[in-house]
Amino acid sequence: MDPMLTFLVILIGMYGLSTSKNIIKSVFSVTIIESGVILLFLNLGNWRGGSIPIINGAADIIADPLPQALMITTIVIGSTVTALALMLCIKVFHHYGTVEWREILRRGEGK
Amino acid sequence: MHFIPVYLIFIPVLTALFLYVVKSRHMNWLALVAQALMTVLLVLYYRAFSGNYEDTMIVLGGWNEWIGISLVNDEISVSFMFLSVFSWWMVLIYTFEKGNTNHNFLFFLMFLQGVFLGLLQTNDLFNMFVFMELITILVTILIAFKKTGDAYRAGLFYLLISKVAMMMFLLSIILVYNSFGTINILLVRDAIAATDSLTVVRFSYALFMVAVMVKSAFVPLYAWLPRAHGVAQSGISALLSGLVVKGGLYLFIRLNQMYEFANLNYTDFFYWIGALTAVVGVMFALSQKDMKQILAYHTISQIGIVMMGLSKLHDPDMFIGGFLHIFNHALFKSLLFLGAGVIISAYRTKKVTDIRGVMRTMPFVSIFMIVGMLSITGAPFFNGFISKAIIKYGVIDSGVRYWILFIVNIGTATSFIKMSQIFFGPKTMTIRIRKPLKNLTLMSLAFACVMLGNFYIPISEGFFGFQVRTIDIGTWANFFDYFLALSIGYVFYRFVIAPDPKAVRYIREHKMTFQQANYLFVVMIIVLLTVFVWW
Amino acid sequence: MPDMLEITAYALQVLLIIMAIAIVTHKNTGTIIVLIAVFSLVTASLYVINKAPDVAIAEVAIGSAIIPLIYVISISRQREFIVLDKAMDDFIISDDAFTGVGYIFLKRFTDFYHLELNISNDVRLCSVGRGREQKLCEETNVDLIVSKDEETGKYLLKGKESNILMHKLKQMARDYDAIEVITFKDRDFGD
Amino acid sequence: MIRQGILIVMLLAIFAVFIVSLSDLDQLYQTSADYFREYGAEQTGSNNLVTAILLDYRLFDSLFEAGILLIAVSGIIWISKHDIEEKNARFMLDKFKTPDLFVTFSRLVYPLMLAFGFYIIVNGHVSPGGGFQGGAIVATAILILYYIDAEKETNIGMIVTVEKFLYLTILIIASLSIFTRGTFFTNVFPYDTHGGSNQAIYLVTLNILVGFKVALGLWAIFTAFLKEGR
Repeated sequence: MDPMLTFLVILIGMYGLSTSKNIIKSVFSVTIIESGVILLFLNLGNWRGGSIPIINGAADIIADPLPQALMITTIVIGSTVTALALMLCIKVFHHYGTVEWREILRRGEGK
Repeated sequence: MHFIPVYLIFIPVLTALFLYVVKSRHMNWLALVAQALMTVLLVLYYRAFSGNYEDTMIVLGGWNEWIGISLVNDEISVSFMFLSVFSWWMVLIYTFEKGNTNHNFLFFLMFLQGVFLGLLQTNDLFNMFVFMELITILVTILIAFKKTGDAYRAGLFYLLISKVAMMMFLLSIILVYNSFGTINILLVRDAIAATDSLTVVRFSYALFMVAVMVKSAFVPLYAWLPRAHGVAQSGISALLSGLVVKGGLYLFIRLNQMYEFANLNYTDFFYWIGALTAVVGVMFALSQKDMKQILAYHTISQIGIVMMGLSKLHDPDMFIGGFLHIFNHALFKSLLFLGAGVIISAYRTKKVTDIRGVMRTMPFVSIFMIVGMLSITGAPFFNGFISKAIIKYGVIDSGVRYWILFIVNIGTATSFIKMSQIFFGPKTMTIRIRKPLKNLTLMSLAFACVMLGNFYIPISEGFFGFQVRTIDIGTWANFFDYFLALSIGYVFYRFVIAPDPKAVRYIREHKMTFQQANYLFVVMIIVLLTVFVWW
Repeated sequence: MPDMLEITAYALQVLLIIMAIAIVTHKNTGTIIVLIAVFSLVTASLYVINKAPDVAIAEVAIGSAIIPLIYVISISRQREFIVLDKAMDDFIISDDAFTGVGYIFLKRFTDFYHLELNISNDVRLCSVGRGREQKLCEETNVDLIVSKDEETGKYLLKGKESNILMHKLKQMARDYDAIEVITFKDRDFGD
Repeated sequence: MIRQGILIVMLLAIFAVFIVSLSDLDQLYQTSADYFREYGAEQTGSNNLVTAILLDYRLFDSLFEAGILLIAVSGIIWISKHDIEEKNARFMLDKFKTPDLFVTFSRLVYPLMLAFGFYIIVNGHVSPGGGFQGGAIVATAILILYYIDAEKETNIGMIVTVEKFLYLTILIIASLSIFTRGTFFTNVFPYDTHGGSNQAIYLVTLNILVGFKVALGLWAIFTAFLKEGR
């Protein structure tokens, strides 16, 4: 398991954010960053190897359960943020007729 | 008694849920009752408060503190709690008559209060992250509450950029956790002291700081703030500008306490970031014509001033100056936003150039607004003066730093001279608008501004135990400085801003797009890494 | 056989990176949704390899079922142009089919922008009074309201000023005498 | 193009710093896995340590995690609804028809998914799973119902109100421990070293409540999306 490869996923997401021209793609990029962060935490939690964090009889080395619990929280948070962003996105489209950031942010300003 | 912090978090949350479930407009006074109860509890807590970490620490669930979540309070968080309860009082009273058919509004508002109080007290990094995300979502909803295109746009911008910032925050939590095996802030602080300042510690610090910089809108990551605060309802704008943005600054204080022993030389860097923020904020504010946009950009510039003070974490005078400015700014910015809300809803326009004759139409509102303007421009005997003066005395020896503060002062004066044009002119409105609750809010805020401007020493020392530098308020030099700033500001306004030259128009029409904001985000990470890792 | 697992893990991580690049650079949003669902499945299998079955279950349930559905709905809503037909005559529907002048005009318009034309003549929506038309436009997703001006006999197409499509529609409607495009100004006040 | 090039260079610089800090991390590396392995099952009565953390050690976080869902649901519904009295406007061109094969398949899968979801919720303390994950699976099962019958009417207000009540119940159950253990947000039943079957009752109850709450929340979210603009 290589944390470096996982970190690359985060960086790709950041690249996507800085280049994406429309809202939907920004939301996709945020999702990618989030998956990358989650995977990184789990990677590091299992860095020294181990078994699934469920105690069955003999206790041996286990993967760290704390990151796993935190990451479940993060997944739930991430999905709600995505849902909210997409709902706002629908509304923005019907107000401005486009999902391109540039057009949206320019409309109704600087007249 | 021991569990008052927990009650303070859950009373607003439960009230919010109750109001949502009941859905009756007759139950809205319950929010005020809950607020009163919280005030009482907070005062009780304050009386028993000793300022000692051991006494205030609550480990929820009674677990080992390496594992469990703990709540902890110090002077800073308790004074922040007083400020937030006060701010919520103001906003609740201000919006009370308007929002009373709408249980949704109170639901989000009260929930936000509980979450904000949680953020102030938590001693756990991940818990902090959860609260920050909750605040992000709640603030997005409150921004979009008006359901106009502008509001959706601003909400979406804020939501996405905050989400990215919080992801960096989480990344940093990962590094901290895997380095020290805990995410309890106080324990991490001790653990950092025991290690050398390794790259991983510095890297995590840089990532934390970039998240904080987005959340508290430092230049160049401020792009979300003017949009969000400019389009929200005035009550919400007041709350966001006055208090919720300070959540980021609070994180700054807390995280810097955590990295206190990491041998990071951040003082100068954040001082200059603060100075840049102050200057750029004022520059944009000068070019705006929309009343709420002006106020929103001034929030940025005032945050810069706060930052100039807070960055000197080891210099008690400067730090207290910055900290006091958080309070002062919360008071006068809420006052200005709420007053602007009254004026805007009466005149049905936000353009400063279109509003005239407010003094004759709404004399009370105008007086309170003028108090707010005197405070923000730093007139002696008003609260803005005190904190600005403390910061000014801290940097009086070094020329450039002092002059930057003076330039910001002139800019602020110019911008509010421009805004004060709304008071002059003939009476244009004939309808009398009776809003006793709104006037009451404005009056209490104005009163607080004046009180804090004159009796800041008894309030901050006797009440919160901060040692504040004594300032001679009524000296001629202060008046001279103030009037000098005002007159330069007037000249500047008359001959540069009022004719609306091309440069001013260009600045006004310059709006940062989302890609640019993210690009600057990456640039900022690199800058922070350069400063804190490679140096 | 620990090596086998390790090789799989590396392969999946490389796959993940390739998919992330594809998602970021791909133009077609429809393809991206499929990619993001698969991306989520790949991350879920990596979670299992990292000894985190709990997280994997959460990711599979949320990330590859509910979130893609929300994306699909959101994107399909962004491809439509909603028209409310209040005219109630042969402008849009003539002889119970979509052959009216207005329909052909609107169809040409939406085809040009690759949108889907969605026409409603819902009774409850159409009963909304003239004064509340702007509110209707702002609060619901209705992009365009078609109505007939009784005096001049012109067909009025009303939409939001802020909507970029309305500007295009205005340009296109210049050639038609019977059609007039009206835009609602943004209401610009604070509270 | 130049901007993108600089961007890539900057991202690679961040990557370089990360690699350096990873080697530091290798020296420092600490986790709390040992603590949980040693005491986790014994203290909380849950063999699944992730559930132990979610429902006991860090219950406070989980409460606000559920709270985020609650807020987001209310927010999405608030944004999506409007004052104009109209429920399901029929669109002339809105023909949505699921293929028959898919409907049959969905009918088969739906009860299985639902049962699987419940299994995961109830057994959260002994095997992988728990309230949040199981709730999401139940929500997915309900989602399949929409494929079977696209015209399904749902009372979204009802769902949201029930969700709020469930959240209130979760809050109350979570804070009951003040009476038995003298502290907030932990297991109601006092700490017992042998067996721990009492503690399991609490875990299962809380898992079920959280599961239903999450399922209702996600259900409300996608119903809001399906109804959006209709």
